[in-house]
Amino acid sequence: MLNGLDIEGRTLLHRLPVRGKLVLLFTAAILLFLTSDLRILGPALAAAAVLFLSTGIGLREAFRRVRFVLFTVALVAAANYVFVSPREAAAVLCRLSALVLLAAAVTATTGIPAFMDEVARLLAPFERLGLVRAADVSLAVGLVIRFVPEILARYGEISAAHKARGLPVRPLTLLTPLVILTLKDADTIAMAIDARGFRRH
Amino acid sequence: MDIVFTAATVSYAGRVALHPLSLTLSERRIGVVGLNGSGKTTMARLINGLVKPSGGAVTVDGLDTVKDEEAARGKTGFIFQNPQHQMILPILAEDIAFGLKNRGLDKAEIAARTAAILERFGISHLARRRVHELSGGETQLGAIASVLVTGPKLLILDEPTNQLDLRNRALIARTIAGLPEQVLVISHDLPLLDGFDRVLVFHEGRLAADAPPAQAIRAYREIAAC
Amino acid sequence: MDIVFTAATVSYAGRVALHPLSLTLSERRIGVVGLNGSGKTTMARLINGLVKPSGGAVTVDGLDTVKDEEAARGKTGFIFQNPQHQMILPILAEDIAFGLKNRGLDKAEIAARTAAILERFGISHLARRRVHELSGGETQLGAIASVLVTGPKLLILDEPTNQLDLRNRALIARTIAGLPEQVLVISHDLPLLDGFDRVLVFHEGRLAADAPPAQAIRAYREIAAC
Amino acid sequence: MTTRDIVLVALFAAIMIVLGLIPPVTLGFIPVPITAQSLGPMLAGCIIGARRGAASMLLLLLLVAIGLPVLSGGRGGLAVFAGPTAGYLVGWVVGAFVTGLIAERFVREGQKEVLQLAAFLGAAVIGGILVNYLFGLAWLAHMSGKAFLEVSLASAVFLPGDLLKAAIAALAGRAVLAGYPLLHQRA
Ligand SMILES: Nc1ncnc2c1ncn2[C@@H]1O[C@H](COP(=O)(O)OP(=O)(O)OP(=O)(O)O)[C@@H](O)[C@H]1O
Ligand SMILES: Nc1ncnc2c1ncn2[C@@H]1O[C@H](COP(=O)(O)OP(=O)(O)OP(=O)(O)O)[C@@H](O)[C@H]1O
Ligand SMILES: O=C(O)CCCC[C@@H]1SC[C@@H]2NC(=O)N[C@@H]21
Ligand SMILES: [Mg+2]
Ligand SMILES: [Mg+2]
Repeated sequence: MLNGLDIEGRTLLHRLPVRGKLVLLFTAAILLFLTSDLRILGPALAAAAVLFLSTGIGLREAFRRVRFVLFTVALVAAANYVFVSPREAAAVLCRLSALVLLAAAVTATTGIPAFMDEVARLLAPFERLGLVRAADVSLAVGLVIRFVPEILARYGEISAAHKARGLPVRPLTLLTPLVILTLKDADTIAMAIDARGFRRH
Repeated sequence: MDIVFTAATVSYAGRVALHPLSLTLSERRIGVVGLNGSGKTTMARLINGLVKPSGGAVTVDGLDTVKDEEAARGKTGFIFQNPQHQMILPILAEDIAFGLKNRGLDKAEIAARTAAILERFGISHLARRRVHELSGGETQLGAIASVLVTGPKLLILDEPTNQLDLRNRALIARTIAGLPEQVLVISHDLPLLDGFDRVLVFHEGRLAADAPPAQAIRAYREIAAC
Repeated sequence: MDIVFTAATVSYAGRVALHPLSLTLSERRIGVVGLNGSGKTTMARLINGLVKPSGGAVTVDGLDTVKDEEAARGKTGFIFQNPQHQMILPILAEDIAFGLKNRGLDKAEIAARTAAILERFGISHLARRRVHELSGGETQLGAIASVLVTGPKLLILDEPTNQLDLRNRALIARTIAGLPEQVLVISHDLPLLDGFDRVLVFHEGRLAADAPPAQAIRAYREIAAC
Repeated sequence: MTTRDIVLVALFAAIMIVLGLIPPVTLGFIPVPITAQSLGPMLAGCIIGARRGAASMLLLLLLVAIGLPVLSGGRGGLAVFAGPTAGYLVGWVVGAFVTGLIAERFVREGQKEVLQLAAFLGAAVIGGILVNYLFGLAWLAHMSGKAFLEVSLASAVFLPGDLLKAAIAALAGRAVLAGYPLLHQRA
């Protein structure tokens, strides 16, 4: 989802400024929660899917990127099916899937730098009030996007290490080395940011 | 102990990393060399089942690494390219003991074995040190101890002297030479393989040479020069 | 460019990592060798202000690394022991461009400089590749490009050939030889320092030798053998 | 904040996102899911302390607000802040802060291991559960028009899971303190 991997292209979404895309995503996320009407949510989902595929990403890659979140969404919908009603379950499924696909479409057509620039611009008014340093927050946003896939890869490596040592793979014993190793990396990354002069003081 | 590859092959996401490999390894000291990305780590991970063959099979002491995964894995110990990744608990002695916990041993026995292995590698003074603050050479020794404590018959080391200075390289070389266990070493540090029984050279996912050290390293140098 | 250490010393949590060091470096090709933990990385990090001296001072081209931190740092580029950690953005060209962003250049200028540096290292074809999928040698070249694009006068490389095979080692050695910039290389890979102007040997936080390569490496071997 | 603080803040926001990939459990009688993400504020407080911990939660909320589906079950967008779980989201920020405050004050390096564990557990329970629930339940009662007591009773279902998470956070906090201490280097 947040793998921050935009794909090359000149499609409509690619050409739309980042702000436009964020406003789109932002309004969609509000509107989708205002209704439970399947006659609106159904088409909304279809539209989101079309938009995502229109980025030229290709079916296989498109599915690969969202399958995990969609799986979670399906579980949430299933719970609604059991506890609330089939109607509500369908509404939840459409609403959340549409949101996921829209967000995926935005990430697929927006490079991290563009994203960071927009966050910095978005926060500029708050900076003027002395509340935040926009450049720092935008750097942090870029770093979050960088860290997510790295944590997942690290997780894979550490569970391999457990197996190699004949140990059962348990979340708790995985968590500690995962945190310590990523913290160590974080230190080097922080140093690299300074060494490369990415922050102006 | 015999390690047998029977037309074993590995693909990652459709790209072949290891072409069908058939090979029997039974020597006591086996080296593996080759360019970056030539498939060395992939081949070694097949042996302890961390990577599953996309085709063919690998057996260790007669045990299939897929069907008898756990039993086969118990025969081998693996030291990662970055051994810090395999230290699971923060204090060295805790980490070594952790490997023994699931084996139904009592506390006294675990403590005794931990102390013995630290003694064997001459690192008893590091027992209470933080794993992530050990120097490069100390980390390697600690990782080897934490793996050998469970009694594997074969030890696989993936580039064990990468970050090490001349003195630590000599230390690891001596340590390896002194191990009674069977050893397989992947390395870009060619002097480490002096005196080995057999050296495999990989190139683009294929076994390109298989000979005694001097001859194999010559073949590797030729590949690198192209 | 002159790098001047004046009784510069570094302690971490009370333990001395670098004893008072006084030294002027002005050669074009400077090597640094020594045992693990002897203070090489610490000394190099002093030069670009990543580590602050606990006592004494370090100046780069006349600029103090503490008082004129930013200006002094702008004179040097640093390639880390594991260069993957210094690639901040996921696409190589984006990462390179990111370094230019804070310098008030306009978009066209940034794009032009990025293209030029990729061209200079013959890696234009890697521009849109994911940083974390590059091979070891490609990652090193990309990191060097991303640092040199901002125009430092001195490039510091901390063990640049650690994980590399023979072919990539030769590539990095050729690349370094061809750089017009002043270069300081820390390395356990001794052949890399052939032809350097001056090699420093560190031992237990002190400068133990300071000589041309052959002589310095002999001194290092003696230290390692004790 | 130093560069290192910024990186740590980003790292824990990323950890929250990864925790969000674990499927939540939705319940019939309360519109709030059981989610692995409630572990995040406790972990952040125990490992990087009050200020940085709270900042990492704020950063996550910024990503939510932009519309990215970073909450469990792939949710995101401003609408969430008007939904039944909004109180908990604020609770995460304050909860991480309180957890961090208590941990910073009462955990010492060189203390006995059990004492450290107890202090971390206390911090996680007070910050990550008590404070978090206070915000979450107040908002939920306000939203649903039910009495505070009623929603409190219903939300007792979260307690076993959250106690387990507090224990995990305490163990991880003590392990990181032993292996790579950061807590007392203040932001
Ligand atoms: N998990 C993975 N997913 C996808 N591709 C992979 C994965 N692991 C390895 N590869 C690819 O498989 C090929 C062989 O990799 P391998 O790690 O076995 O090489 P190696 O010989 O150990 O190289 P090095 O000397 O750099 O360690 C490479 O092209 C590598 O990029
Ligand atoms: N951040 C730190 N905190 C505490 N001690 C440190 C820190 N960085 C380095 N040291 C210690 O300072 C000493 C010198 O370390 P340094 O990294 O400079 O050695 P090095 O010569 O680069 O070694 P290597 O060849 O292993 O890279 C070592 O004893 C090391 O443990
Ligand atoms: O995803 C959201 O919108 C917020 C969910 C909040 C869930 C709360 S946090 C405390 C309690 N423990 C849980 O497992 N769930 C609730
Ligand atoms: Mg390898
Ligand atoms: Mg070093």
